[in-house]
Amino acid sequence: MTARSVSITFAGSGGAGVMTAGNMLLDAAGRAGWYAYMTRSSGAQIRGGEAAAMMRLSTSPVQSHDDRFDVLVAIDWQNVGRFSAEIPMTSDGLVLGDPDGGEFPEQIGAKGARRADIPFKKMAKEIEGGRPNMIALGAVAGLVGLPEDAVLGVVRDSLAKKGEAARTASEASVRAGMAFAAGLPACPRLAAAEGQSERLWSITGNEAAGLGAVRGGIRFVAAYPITPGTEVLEWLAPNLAKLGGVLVQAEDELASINQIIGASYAGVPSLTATSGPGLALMTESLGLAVASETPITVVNVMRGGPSTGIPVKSEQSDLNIALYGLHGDAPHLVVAPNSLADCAFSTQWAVHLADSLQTAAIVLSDQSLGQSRATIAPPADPGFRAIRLMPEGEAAERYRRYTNTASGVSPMAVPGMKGYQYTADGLEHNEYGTPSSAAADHSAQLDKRLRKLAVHDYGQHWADIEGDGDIAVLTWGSTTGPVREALERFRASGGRARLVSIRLISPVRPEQLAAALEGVARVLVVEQSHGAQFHRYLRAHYDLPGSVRAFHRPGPLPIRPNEIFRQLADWS
Amino acid sequence: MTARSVSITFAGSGGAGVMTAGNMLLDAAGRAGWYAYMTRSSGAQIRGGEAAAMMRLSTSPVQSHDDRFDVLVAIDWQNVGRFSAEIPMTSDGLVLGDPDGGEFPEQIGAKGARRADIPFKKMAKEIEGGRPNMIALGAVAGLVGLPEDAVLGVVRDSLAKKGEAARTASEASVRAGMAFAAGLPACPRLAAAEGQSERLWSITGNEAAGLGAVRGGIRFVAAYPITPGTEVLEWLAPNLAKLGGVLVQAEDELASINQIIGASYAGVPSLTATSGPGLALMTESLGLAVASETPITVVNVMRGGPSTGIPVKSEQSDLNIALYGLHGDAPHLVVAPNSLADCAFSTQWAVHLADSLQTAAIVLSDQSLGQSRATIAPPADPGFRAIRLMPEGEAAERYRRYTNTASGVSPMAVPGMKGYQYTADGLEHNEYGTPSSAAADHSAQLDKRLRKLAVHDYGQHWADIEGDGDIAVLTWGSTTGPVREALERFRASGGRARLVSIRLISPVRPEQLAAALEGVARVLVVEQSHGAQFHRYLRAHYDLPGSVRAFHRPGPLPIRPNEIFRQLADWS
Amino acid sequence: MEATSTCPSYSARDYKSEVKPVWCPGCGDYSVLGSITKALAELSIPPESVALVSGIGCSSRLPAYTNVFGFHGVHGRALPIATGIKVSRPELTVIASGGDGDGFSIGGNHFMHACRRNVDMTYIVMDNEVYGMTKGQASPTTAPDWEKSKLTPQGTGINPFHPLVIALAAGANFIARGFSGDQNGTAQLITEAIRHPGFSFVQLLSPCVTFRPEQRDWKDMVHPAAVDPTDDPARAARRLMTDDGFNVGVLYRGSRKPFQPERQASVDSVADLEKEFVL
Amino acid sequence: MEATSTCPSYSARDYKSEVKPVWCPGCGDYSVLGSITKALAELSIPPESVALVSGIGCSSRLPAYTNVFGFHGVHGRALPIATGIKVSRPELTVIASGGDGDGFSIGGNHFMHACRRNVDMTYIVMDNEVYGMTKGQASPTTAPDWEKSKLTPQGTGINPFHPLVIALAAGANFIARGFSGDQNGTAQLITEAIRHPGFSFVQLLSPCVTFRPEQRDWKDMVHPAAVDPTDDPARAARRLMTDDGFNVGVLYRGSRKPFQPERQASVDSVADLEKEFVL
Ligand SMILES: Cc1ncc(C[n+]2csc(CCOP(=O)(O)OP(=O)(O)O)c2C)c(N)n1
Ligand SMILES: Cc1ncc(C[n+]2csc(CCOP(=O)(O)OP(=O)(O)O)c2C)c(N)n1
Ligand code: SF4
Ligand code: SF4
Ligand SMILES: [Mg+2]
Ligand SMILES: [Mg+2]
Repeated sequence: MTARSVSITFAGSGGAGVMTAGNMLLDAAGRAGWYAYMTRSSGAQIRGGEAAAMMRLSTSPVQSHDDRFDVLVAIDWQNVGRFSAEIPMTSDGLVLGDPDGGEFPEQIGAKGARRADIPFKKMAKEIEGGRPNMIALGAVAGLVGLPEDAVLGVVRDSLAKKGEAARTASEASVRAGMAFAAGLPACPRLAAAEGQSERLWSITGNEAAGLGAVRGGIRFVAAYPITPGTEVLEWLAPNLAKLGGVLVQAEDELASINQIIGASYAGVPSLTATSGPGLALMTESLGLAVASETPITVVNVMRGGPSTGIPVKSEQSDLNIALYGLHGDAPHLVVAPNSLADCAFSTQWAVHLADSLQTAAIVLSDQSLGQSRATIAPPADPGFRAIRLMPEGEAAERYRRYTNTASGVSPMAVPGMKGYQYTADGLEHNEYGTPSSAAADHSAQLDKRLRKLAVHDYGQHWADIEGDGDIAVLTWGSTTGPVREALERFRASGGRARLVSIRLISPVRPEQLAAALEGVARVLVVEQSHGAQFHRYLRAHYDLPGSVRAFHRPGPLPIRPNEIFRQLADWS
Repeated sequence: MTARSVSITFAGSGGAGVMTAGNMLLDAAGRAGWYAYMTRSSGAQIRGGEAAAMMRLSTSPVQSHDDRFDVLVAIDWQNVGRFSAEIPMTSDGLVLGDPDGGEFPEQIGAKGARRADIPFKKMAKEIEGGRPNMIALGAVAGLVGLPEDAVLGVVRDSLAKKGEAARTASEASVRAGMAFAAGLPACPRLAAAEGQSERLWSITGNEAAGLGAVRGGIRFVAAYPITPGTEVLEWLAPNLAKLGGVLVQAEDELASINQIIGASYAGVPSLTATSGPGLALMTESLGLAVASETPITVVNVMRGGPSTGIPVKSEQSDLNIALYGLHGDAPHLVVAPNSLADCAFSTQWAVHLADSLQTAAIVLSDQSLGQSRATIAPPADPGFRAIRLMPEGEAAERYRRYTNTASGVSPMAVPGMKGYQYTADGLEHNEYGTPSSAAADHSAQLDKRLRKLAVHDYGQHWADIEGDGDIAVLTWGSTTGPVREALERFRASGGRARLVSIRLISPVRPEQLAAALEGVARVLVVEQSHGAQFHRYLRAHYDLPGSVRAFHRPGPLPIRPNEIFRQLADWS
Repeated sequence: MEATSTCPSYSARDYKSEVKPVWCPGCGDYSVLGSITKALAELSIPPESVALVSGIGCSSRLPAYTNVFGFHGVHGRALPIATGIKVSRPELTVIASGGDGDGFSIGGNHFMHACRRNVDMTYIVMDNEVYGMTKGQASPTTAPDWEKSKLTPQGTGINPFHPLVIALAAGANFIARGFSGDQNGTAQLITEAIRHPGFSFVQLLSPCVTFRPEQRDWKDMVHPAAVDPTDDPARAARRLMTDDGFNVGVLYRGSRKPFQPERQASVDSVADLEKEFVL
Repeated sequence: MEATSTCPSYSARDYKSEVKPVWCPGCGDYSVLGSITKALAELSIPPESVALVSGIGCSSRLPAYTNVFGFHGVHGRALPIATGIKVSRPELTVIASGGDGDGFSIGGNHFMHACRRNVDMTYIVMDNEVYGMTKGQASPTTAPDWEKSKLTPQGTGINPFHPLVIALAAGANFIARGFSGDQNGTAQLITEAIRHPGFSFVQLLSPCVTFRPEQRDWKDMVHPAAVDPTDDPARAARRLMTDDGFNVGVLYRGSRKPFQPERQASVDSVADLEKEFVL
């Protein structure tokens, strides 16, 4: 039984080394030329509680989970039951555990999957310094058919600094696990890796966002930590320094957003990253960036809401605040990566757009993109840079910072440019920037700020469009992965359908979407929010053709391909 | 020439006493049984610059401006030109000014109105302690036919404390103005006042909101000043004290919103008032009120946006942030007063709903409602009170603060209730309030928080519906006044049309609106925002029948009845 | 300060809930929970008369572990919530608690203004010189050369925040420092803080064993304050500005009148207020 | 601190714009504008090398009246904007300015943390003990018994905020007080503040003639500081905590190193960074 994709969960109590095993499996798969994807889950405890590494290995690129897991391997059973809802399995599945690993959780038993024992503890005792998690790694590698070389290579590299003894013990543990696997009930083995010319990358979505930021030219970052946005900042801290840039830890989000407004005003492309509660604190100053036309980028990594909500889980429920959370009429950019790897592209593009259009850009990532890790083909630099239109030559007359150009974009001077001094203002102003409450100035500046976003040529990047047929699935962000997979199955089952995943959420692109949906009779809208925020947004701004259905539900559980497939299959 | 409504502007430089004249005219009209409405405008200077009092006197209730002014009286011409755009006039209009009052502004001349001189300075010199603004008051009173008694009565009462001499001088000035008016070109005189049994009130929208708050039971207010919301707070400060309540001035809006959350948690109905920038700072904690189910009311008096925008002018552009500005799925109440007097009703109702439904309510008023003054028939107390569902009897088992009732409303204990201790939480939680990231708890609590708003019976108050016919004008808030007036004219010209002014903006009432629009073939949506926020909101949540047109434009100029009338008349 | 004479007596356990803390084994906050419940028992305040408010952070999880009325608000805003409670219900005993990040970074403004406003409540900060909850970033009290945070791998390079000095400069009415490892001593400080009228601030050194394991050594570094608490702010300032940060005990006792808006004895009806509008 | 030797020389007028101030006649802020432009002329800093940032309030309107690069931000956030500018463009001369409400009420947290962070910039607060722009409410520096605000008709009942004491406690590197009525003296203070490395704080008593007409009397109340500025924080604390609020001059000069993240001399390419991802 070979498969093109196999899904495995490692689980166990705090200290069992679940994440290490998962990370090594991912790296080993990547080195063997397979694609791998991993999310993590942990208990309520701050640190050191039970944990689960949910993995998917595949012969083709993969950045989201399957419907169910083929293998669950528990290093012990301590509290592993709490992950049950996150580990769907069928009777085909295989549950592996240590008979000495504590009481077997009912909820896991209820799945009706096949069971087999691995005596991790006992086996580990038999090896000097033997480690149960490495035995588990070996067992899984053996089950799915990962080459021993790849696994041992990763083990050796990871433990390089831990010394000879640790390395030998781990190697022996992995080998023991692999040997043991031979006697285990069969589970799907991965088909041979498709030849990869390049070496794959192992990266998280948050790291990818950081990479996109520096590729785009970000050289100043202000930071206030918040789960799950922190790692964007943590990746940037040392890397910005290497590029001659700077990261400042701020006292709060009010400070961080205003620091980046200041740095950008001074001419340095600037960014911060946050999550819902932090974004909420930033909206007043996002409006300042819009009104003063100061480019900034805010990466918002969404988590479960409202309020403090569910910080460690994913949801697409900050769409409303990202689109509409600013007071007054404050048009700005909202860009949403629709895969882990796309966090790099979308962030870079947003940085480029923010500077090109002199406004605020919000990048709407989410926990499931940001905190997941995958092996991916190295993403080429698409070349987008933060480049501003600046005034040229000597200032002849008094500088009109907010001159009402046809494009809506006005040349922006930065401190140091002699003769171009002006005062940026969040008060409504005339072309010079002088405060004005005149109706003519207000409407001219409102028009200009709207126009510059509307008339810009965003090329093909506003959405990812795939397939054809008179059914379309409209989605955005992280649900794109499962939608894509559902559509593959739908097509395999004889259906025809399109995928439209909108990357440029704001400004809206009604003509482009109409073209993308031409000939469509049914539209299925898919999103992960309780309030159907995306669907409401579509209704507000677009005319969707034919009959429209909305499939939406909140987190914390990811939306699975079969949920979407069923929507399509049942729609008759 | 008698009219049912006459519009007058007093204008002049700082210190000319323009506002005093306007206020006295308003009071005098009210005492004479007429209705009066007044807005004010001033120059860019912080204090003491040029000012204009825009008045409308009418035989029937009036709380918005007409298309044009019948009379402009300038005590001097210093900078009065800057108000030109705010004082539409036709050739029928009458411009009165002092030939010694400085250069006559071109923009005013361009209106082509009739002109006449009043030598204010000279006349004032002839009276011992004579005052130009009182002469202007007298002249206008004479022109429009206000009884001398009423004017002199107001003068006497207002100057009671200023001593005999001041009073006599002012009286003489008023009389001189009235005498002079006899020789002025005719202008529309007000028809006789319709018999008023009750004495009218003179009140601003912000005062009315304050009154609604205390009527509803508000006894704790936290305050951070901001134009144009400050006067709600300033009215409440001494009045709350008289009722045994408390107002605390907070260090910022983050503090004010959290102070009211605390006081409300402690059992005292609580409120704050702000404007756009302050509301933006409050959205994170509004989400806390929603998630922790702590009732609070925030009165947001809208001004021109985005960012600091145009603080002293009106706009309906905070609709988006009020509706969608909270991160996560955070259903809450948004209630919009649609007239100056309705600020009392709507605020009181919002306070009642917030406590009844244990959530956050935003009252969306605006500068044109809040800072205007009108004489109105005393509004009866509609009886809405902040009353909470509380647990009864002794706590038998562990208290479930967030118990999942059918109505979605759970009995809420307050500190002091023995056995009912619980911890309110903004983290997602189970019925006890204990943090939980389980999918079942998340979805149960999200459902409950949505359901309690959805199933509540809001009676007829969700909208004001008037008239019939197959045309409907859909609007909200302060634009309701001019829409109503446009519809009267439309009907007078033989048209038939309905007015639907939505007071309950959130939650949405799709069935009720569908019923209100039954048989409608054309819908005109009217609002004062650049981004057509109300129209987008309607599209998102309602199915509007027939063909739909949106008439929207930003502030600072108020939308006039004729703009709307033209939309209706031109729609063929 | 509640009347203690007529109250039934309570044990520390009466103030604890059934909810299991999410804290790491060995976290200093367990002991702080113990100290707070002991102090409340010592004062015999009925659990239903206590409101305990926090922000967000490991330490801010504390209220749910008690059996009093709790409020776990948003990050940095515990003090305004506590202020709203106390001003509107002066008869309650109000305590705010949380971490150094919550209180001194995002919540710094409320901290200053709460000291200044001097509402009669107690503010307990579990200071571990780190953001525990978000996995180990520098907080305002972190030493400038601590290089273990990924966000500031070279250290912050910034002078640490001196909470006690700021509290004094801003006008707090009672200032104490304690160490979580000394549960009884800390309970005593909290008891005194609650008893003292006005805004009482208690800084508790409470180790984060996960991200700052070296803080286990604090137990050997703390020492009782050498002198008695002063009520002279200027003298207290000099002392606090030069202390080593491990001086434990009550360090300042002021005598400012607490802020509590007076309520009128005779209360008007709303109808009375309406008279002002009548023309 | 900009190099002054090679620069052309400027007059105060070169730093003024054509925009007419919205201030009331007699407002103290006119004179502050004069002092700032004089200080810049004295230092001969090219106008295009200066960034002047403010929040919202009457006083915060100041940048537009100058001819330097200005930023009129939102209420309370001048300091973070100034921080972003200075840290990313260290060669600029950065000044933040605004009112007592902007800086000490809504902006209080940034004030403390800016003192602590000690970025090389100057913060000028025009203190009139009132919110001028919103028509006369009490600010943090307002006396507790000022009853002229409609919002607090009984007075605030709260101890006023002591900006200089807080600045010192938080770690400002230079602290001075001036009076707007003395334009030249104030210009001198601002000059010194700009020259001094690190975070310099200058409190300027600047009367609001409209809402606090009694502040016209300040001219008779101010007096030069009796002693020379100290560099000992503890001594400075004692002095500032006991001063009468009208002591004018440089009151504290610290010698802490300004915060300026070091930039690596040899800069990597983005492609270099990507290596860490390669399996
Ligand atoms: C507005 C907002 N910003 C950021 C966060 C993320 N956050 C949660 S706790 C915390 C810091 C907690 O540090 P501290 O108060 O010292 O508590 P500890 O965990 O150390 O006890 C942060 C930054 C948040 N929840 N909300
Ligand atoms: C977020 C926000 N809250 C409130 C306001 C309203 N506001 C504008 S200026 C101001 C106070 C100004 O006082 P201060 O800083 O002392 O300046 P002054 O006018 O006295 O010079 C306030 C409260 C605002 N613009 N933004
Ligand atoms: S991370 Fe640190 S502060 Fe948080 S629970 Fe663990 S030990 Fe305590
Ligand atoms: S209100 Fe006061 S602070 Fe504002 S401009 Fe007038 S005098 Fe100056
Ligand atoms: Mg901490
Ligand atoms: Mg002020």
